[in-house]
Amino acid sequence: MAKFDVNEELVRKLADLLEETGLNEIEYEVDNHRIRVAKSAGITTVAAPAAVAPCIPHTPASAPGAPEAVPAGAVTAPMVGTVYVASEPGAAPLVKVGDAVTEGQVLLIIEAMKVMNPLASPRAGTIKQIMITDGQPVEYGEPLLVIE
Amino acid sequence: MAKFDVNEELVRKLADLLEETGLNEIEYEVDNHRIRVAKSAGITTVAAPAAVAPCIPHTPASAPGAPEAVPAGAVTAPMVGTVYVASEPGAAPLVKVGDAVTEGQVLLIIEAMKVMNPLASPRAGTIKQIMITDGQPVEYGEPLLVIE
Amino acid sequence: MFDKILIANRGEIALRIHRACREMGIQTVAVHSTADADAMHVRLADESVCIGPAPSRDSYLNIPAILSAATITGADAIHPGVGFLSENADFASMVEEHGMVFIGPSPEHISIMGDKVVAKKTAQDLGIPVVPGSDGAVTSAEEARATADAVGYPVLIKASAGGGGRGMKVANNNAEVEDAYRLARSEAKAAFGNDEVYMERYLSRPRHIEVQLLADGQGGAIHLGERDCSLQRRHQKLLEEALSPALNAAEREAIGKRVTDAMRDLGYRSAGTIEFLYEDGEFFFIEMNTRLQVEHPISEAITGVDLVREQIRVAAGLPLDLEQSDISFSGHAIECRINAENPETFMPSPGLVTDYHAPGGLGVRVDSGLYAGYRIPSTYDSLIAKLIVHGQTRNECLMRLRRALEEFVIVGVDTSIPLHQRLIGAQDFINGDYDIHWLEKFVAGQT
Amino acid sequence: MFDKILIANRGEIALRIHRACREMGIQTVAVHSTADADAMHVRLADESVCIGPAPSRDSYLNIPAILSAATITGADAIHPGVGFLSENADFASMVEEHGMVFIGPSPEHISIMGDKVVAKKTAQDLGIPVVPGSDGAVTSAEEARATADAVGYPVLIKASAGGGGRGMKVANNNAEVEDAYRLARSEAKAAFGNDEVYMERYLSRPRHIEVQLLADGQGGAIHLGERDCSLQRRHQKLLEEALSPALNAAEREAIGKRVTDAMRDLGYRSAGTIEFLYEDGEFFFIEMNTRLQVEHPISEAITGVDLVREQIRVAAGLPLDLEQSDISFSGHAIECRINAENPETFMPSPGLVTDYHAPGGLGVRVDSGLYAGYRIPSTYDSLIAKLIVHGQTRNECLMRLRRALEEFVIVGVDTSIPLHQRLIGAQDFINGDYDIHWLEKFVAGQT
Repeated sequence: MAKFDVNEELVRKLADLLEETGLNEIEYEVDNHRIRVAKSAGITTVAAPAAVAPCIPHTPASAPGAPEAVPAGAVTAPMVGTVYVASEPGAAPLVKVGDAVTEGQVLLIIEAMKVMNPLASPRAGTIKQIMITDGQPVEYGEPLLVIE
Repeated sequence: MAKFDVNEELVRKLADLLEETGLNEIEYEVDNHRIRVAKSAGITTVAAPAAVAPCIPHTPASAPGAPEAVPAGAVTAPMVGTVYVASEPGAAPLVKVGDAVTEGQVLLIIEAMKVMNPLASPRAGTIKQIMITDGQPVEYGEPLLVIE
Repeated sequence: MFDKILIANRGEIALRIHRACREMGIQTVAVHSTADADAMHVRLADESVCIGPAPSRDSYLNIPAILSAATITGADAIHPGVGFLSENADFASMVEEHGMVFIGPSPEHISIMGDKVVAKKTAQDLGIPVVPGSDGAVTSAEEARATADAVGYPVLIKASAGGGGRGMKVANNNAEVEDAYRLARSEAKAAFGNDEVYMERYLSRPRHIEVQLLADGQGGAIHLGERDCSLQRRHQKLLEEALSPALNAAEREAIGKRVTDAMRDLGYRSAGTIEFLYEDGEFFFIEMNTRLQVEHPISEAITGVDLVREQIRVAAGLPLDLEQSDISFSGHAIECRINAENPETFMPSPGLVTDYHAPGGLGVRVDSGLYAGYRIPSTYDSLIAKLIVHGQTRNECLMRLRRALEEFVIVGVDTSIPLHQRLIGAQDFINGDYDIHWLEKFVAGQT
Repeated sequence: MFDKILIANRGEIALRIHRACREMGIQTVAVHSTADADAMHVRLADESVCIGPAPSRDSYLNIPAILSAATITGADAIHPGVGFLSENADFASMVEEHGMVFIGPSPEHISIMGDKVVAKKTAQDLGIPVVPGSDGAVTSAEEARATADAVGYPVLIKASAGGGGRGMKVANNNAEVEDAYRLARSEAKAAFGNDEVYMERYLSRPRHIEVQLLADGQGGAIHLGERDCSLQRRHQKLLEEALSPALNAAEREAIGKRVTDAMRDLGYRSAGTIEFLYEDGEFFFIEMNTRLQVEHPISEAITGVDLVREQIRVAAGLPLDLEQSDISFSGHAIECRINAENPETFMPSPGLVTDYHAPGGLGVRVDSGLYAGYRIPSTYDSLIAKLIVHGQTRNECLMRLRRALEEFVIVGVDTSIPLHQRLIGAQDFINGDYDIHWLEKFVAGQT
C-alpha cells in the first residue's frame, strides 16, 4: 500500500475550510481520488439512506454542503431546463473553448416550458471549459461553462 | 488475507491529523484503497433516551463505559442483595475506616434470597473508605469499601 | 397506472407521497430548493431535480421550474402534496395543459372551494349545513324576532359596518332579542354612524370537526369518518384525534352521508376534507380543503385505508374500489404535530439535528424526514415530524402516546414535544372536553 | 393490577415488555448484565439493577440474582420474556414461592410441554393431531400393511436402532409397503445387527405453521390465527407471515377451534403457541411454546390485540375480556428478523452501531433496542431488530416491506437486511410457495 499516501496538506486545507465555512462535512471526489472530512455531527449525516443517483447528477452547486466544488469562474444554470450550445439545430456552437467573449454575449440557450432563453455572459473573458453537452437537461445552479 | 496488510504509519498519521485539525473523521480513497479514521462514538450515544434514575444509582463498576471511576483498591459487590455492616442487628460494625484487616477476614454481610453471605477480604490491608451504609441494597459490581 | 410521479412538495409530506408511490411500483421525482438538497425524500427518490434557491416563490411555488423538471424527467403526473401549489387552480390547469395529470380534483372544483363566498353558496346548494343568519340587513325589531326564531338562539346581532366587537350583541332568547336589536343599532350608529345590522347564529364554544372524503368523480364517494381538530393555536392545529370524542355513531353516519351525497352530486374527484364548526349536535360549514391534509394519517389508522394510494388511483382514472360498507372504524388514533419551535415561546428553532431517535413498537407511526445530521432550514414551516398513535380505545391510545413521546429523541433544536406532553396530561383533554378556544387558554395557563 | 414488574430479559423483547407496562401504568425494573448497562430498555425503565457479568449463566440465567433484584426493588411480578428463563418451571415456582407472580403459565404446564414425550401424549389426549405411526415395533409384513393403511401413505419405515438414513425406507402405496418393510429390516439388520423397525407418516415438504393462543385459565380461551414460520435456516426463523398463504378460512377455523378447546380443557393460562407441521391439509403437532414468541407482533398486526398486555392481565387474575367472536383478521403482516450477521456467511457481526435510522410511515412497526452509538455485545444472540409490516393485502404488504427495507439504515455492523431484500424478491416467496426446506436451498443458491 506504499502508493496509497495521504495528502496531509489537503486534509489541513479542508479542515480550515470547514472552520471558515462553518460546514460539518466536505466530501471531494476527482476521478478515482476521494476525500471526506467531517466534524461533529457531520458523520451522522450518513444516518439517512444513501442518495440514489439522480436523473441529473447532483452538482455541488445544488448541494450547499459543498459550494467550494463549483469551479471558480463558472457560469451556472439560472433555471431548470434543456441546454443547447447552438441557436438552432445543426448550427455552429455559440461558443467553444478558447473563445474570447464579451459581457452580454449569448453563450448558450436554455429551453424551459417551450421557451428558448438565451444565456448572456455575465462578463468578458475567455471560455476555459464547457461542462455540458448539447440537449442536456440541467437543474438550477448546475455549472455550465467556465470563463476566465 | 496475507496481501491485506494495514499501513499502520498511515493510520497513525491520520490519527495525528484528527488531533491536530480537531476533525472527527477523515475518509480517504485512492483507486481501490480506502481508509477512514473517526473519533466520534461519544456524540451519538445520546441518540437514545436519557437514562432515568435507577433505584440503585448506576455505579461505574456496573457501567463498562467508565470503569476507571472505581477507586483503586475497591472491593465490589459479588452479588445483588442487601449489605449489612454488622453480623447482627445492633452489633458493632465488622470493620471501620482505619482498621487493619487480614486476607479472608469478614468485612461485610450481603443478604441475598434470605441467605447471609459473609464478604471475605480479598487481601490484607487497611480500610481507607466505606462507601455503603447498613441495610443498603447493592447491585452486582457496586464498590463497597476500599482497602489499601 | 402512472409510471413516474413528480412530487411538488417538501418535508414529511413529500416523503409520505414517495412511500405511497414506492409501494405502488411508481417511480418518483423529487424537486427541491438548494436548501433541501440533503432532504430525506430527495435522498430516497428515484430522481431529483434542484428547481431553485431557498425562497419558496423561487422553488416550491415556481410553476415554470416545476413543469420544466416534470418535462425533462418525463413524469406523467404531479402530486402537489399539502400547501404550496396544492390548491392552486391555475397550476392544476397548466399541469393538464402540459399533458400530465394533476393528482387532485379538477381546477373548477379547486376554484369553487377556494372562494369563501362561492364555497358557502355551493355547500348550501349541495345540502351541507352552513351558519344560519339573516339575508342581509335586519330593519325592524319584528324582523329581528322573526329572524331569531328562524335562525335559532343564541343569535348574534352585528353592525354591517362593524368590527372589534362594537355594535355586536348576543340574544339568548325571545325575551332578549328586541332589546339586543335596539342596543346593537344604537351602538352601531354611535360607533360607525351607520345603524344597519344583520344577524346570524351565535356559536359560543364550537369544536372544529372535519370529515375526510374520497371520491372518484364517477359516482363513487365515501367518507372515512371525522377528525377532531379543535386543539389549535393561532389557527395552527397542534394535535388531532379520530374519531371525535364529541360525536356518537348516529351523528357520524348522518353528517357522513350528507357530505358524501354532496360530493357525489358535485362530481368531485380525489381526496378532500369538509371542515365544520360543531356545537350542540349541529354542524356548520367552514370550508372545504380540496387536497390531502397534514392530519390524514389518523383517518388511515382507524380505517386501514391508504389515502395517498387511493388519491393516486382515482387520479389515474380508476374507480374507487371501496364502498361505504367496506369502511369500519377500529379503535382511536391521535396525531401530534411536532414542530421545531420553543414549547413555551413558540419561537421557531431551525438548525442542526445532532441526534434523532423515533419511538417504535405497537401502534406507533412516525412520518418525518428528520435524521441525525440533518439541518432544518429556516426558510420553511416548522413541522418536522408527525407522531401518529393508534389504540383499541381512546384511553389505550393516550397511554401509548404518553409512552411514545417519552421515547422520542430530537437533539439540537427545540421541539414542541414538551408541550404535547403537558397537553395530554391535562384533565380537560383526557376527558375530551375542549373547544376551539381551549388550547389558547391552556398555553396561556388559564385552564 | 400489578404496580411494578421486573423484566427478566434483554434486547428488543425487554423493550417490548417495558412498553406494554408503561402503557398500562405499571412501573418497570430492568435487570441487566454489565454488558447491557447502556441498553435501551435499561435507559427507559423506571429502575434498573445490574445482576451480574456478561455471561448469561451469571446474569440472565442467574435465578438468585434476579429474585434478589425483584426483592430489593419490591416488584410484584416478573415477566420472563422469550428464551432465558421463560420456559423454566423451577424458576416459575420459585417466583411464586417468593410471593411474586410469574407472568406465564403454571409451572405444571411448563413442565408438561417441556418434555417432548409427555407433551406429545398430552396433545394427543387433548385431541391435537400428532404424526401418526405404529405403537412401537412392527413385526410382520401384514402388520406393516395394516399399519400403513391406518397411518396413511406415504409411510416411513425406520430402524429402531437406526440413524443417518440407513434402514429407512419410504412406501408410497400399498404395492410398495411390504417390499419396503423387508428391505428396511434387512438393511437394519446389516447396519445395526438389529432388524426391529417402526413406522410413521412420511412428510416430504411440510410447512411450519403455528397457532397463537391466549387463555385465562378460567374457561376463557381464544386463538389469534396462525403464523407461517416455514422460512428457517438451521431451525432459526428468518421471516414469518400471518396469515399463512397456505391455509383457507375453513382450515383456519377448524384448527383454531381444536387448539382453543384443548387449552380450555387443559386449563392453560397465559399466551402460548402450538407449532405444527402442515402438509396436504393435515396438521401434525411439533411442540407447544408456553411463552411469548419473537414473532408475536404479526399476530398483533392482523388482530389489533396487544398480546403482552393480555398476558399481563390474565397473569393478574383477570379473565380474558375477548371472545373468539371479537377476533377478526384484517390484512396481512410480515416480520423480518434483522440479525447482526453477515448476510452471506452468517458470521455474527457485533460491535458499534455508528448510525441508525428506522423506517417509518403507514403500516410499519419496528421493535428494536438499537440506537446510534450503541455497541452490540458479542455475548448474546444476534437479533437486533424486528421489522413488522402490515398491509391490506399480502401484495401490499410485500411492496411496503420492500420499501421499508430500503429505508432501514444500520451502519457499523453487518446485518441480514440484504438477505431479506433478496428473499422477498424470490418468485417462490412472492407466490407463497415454500416449505421448511426452501430457505436452506435458497441461501445455498439452489432455488
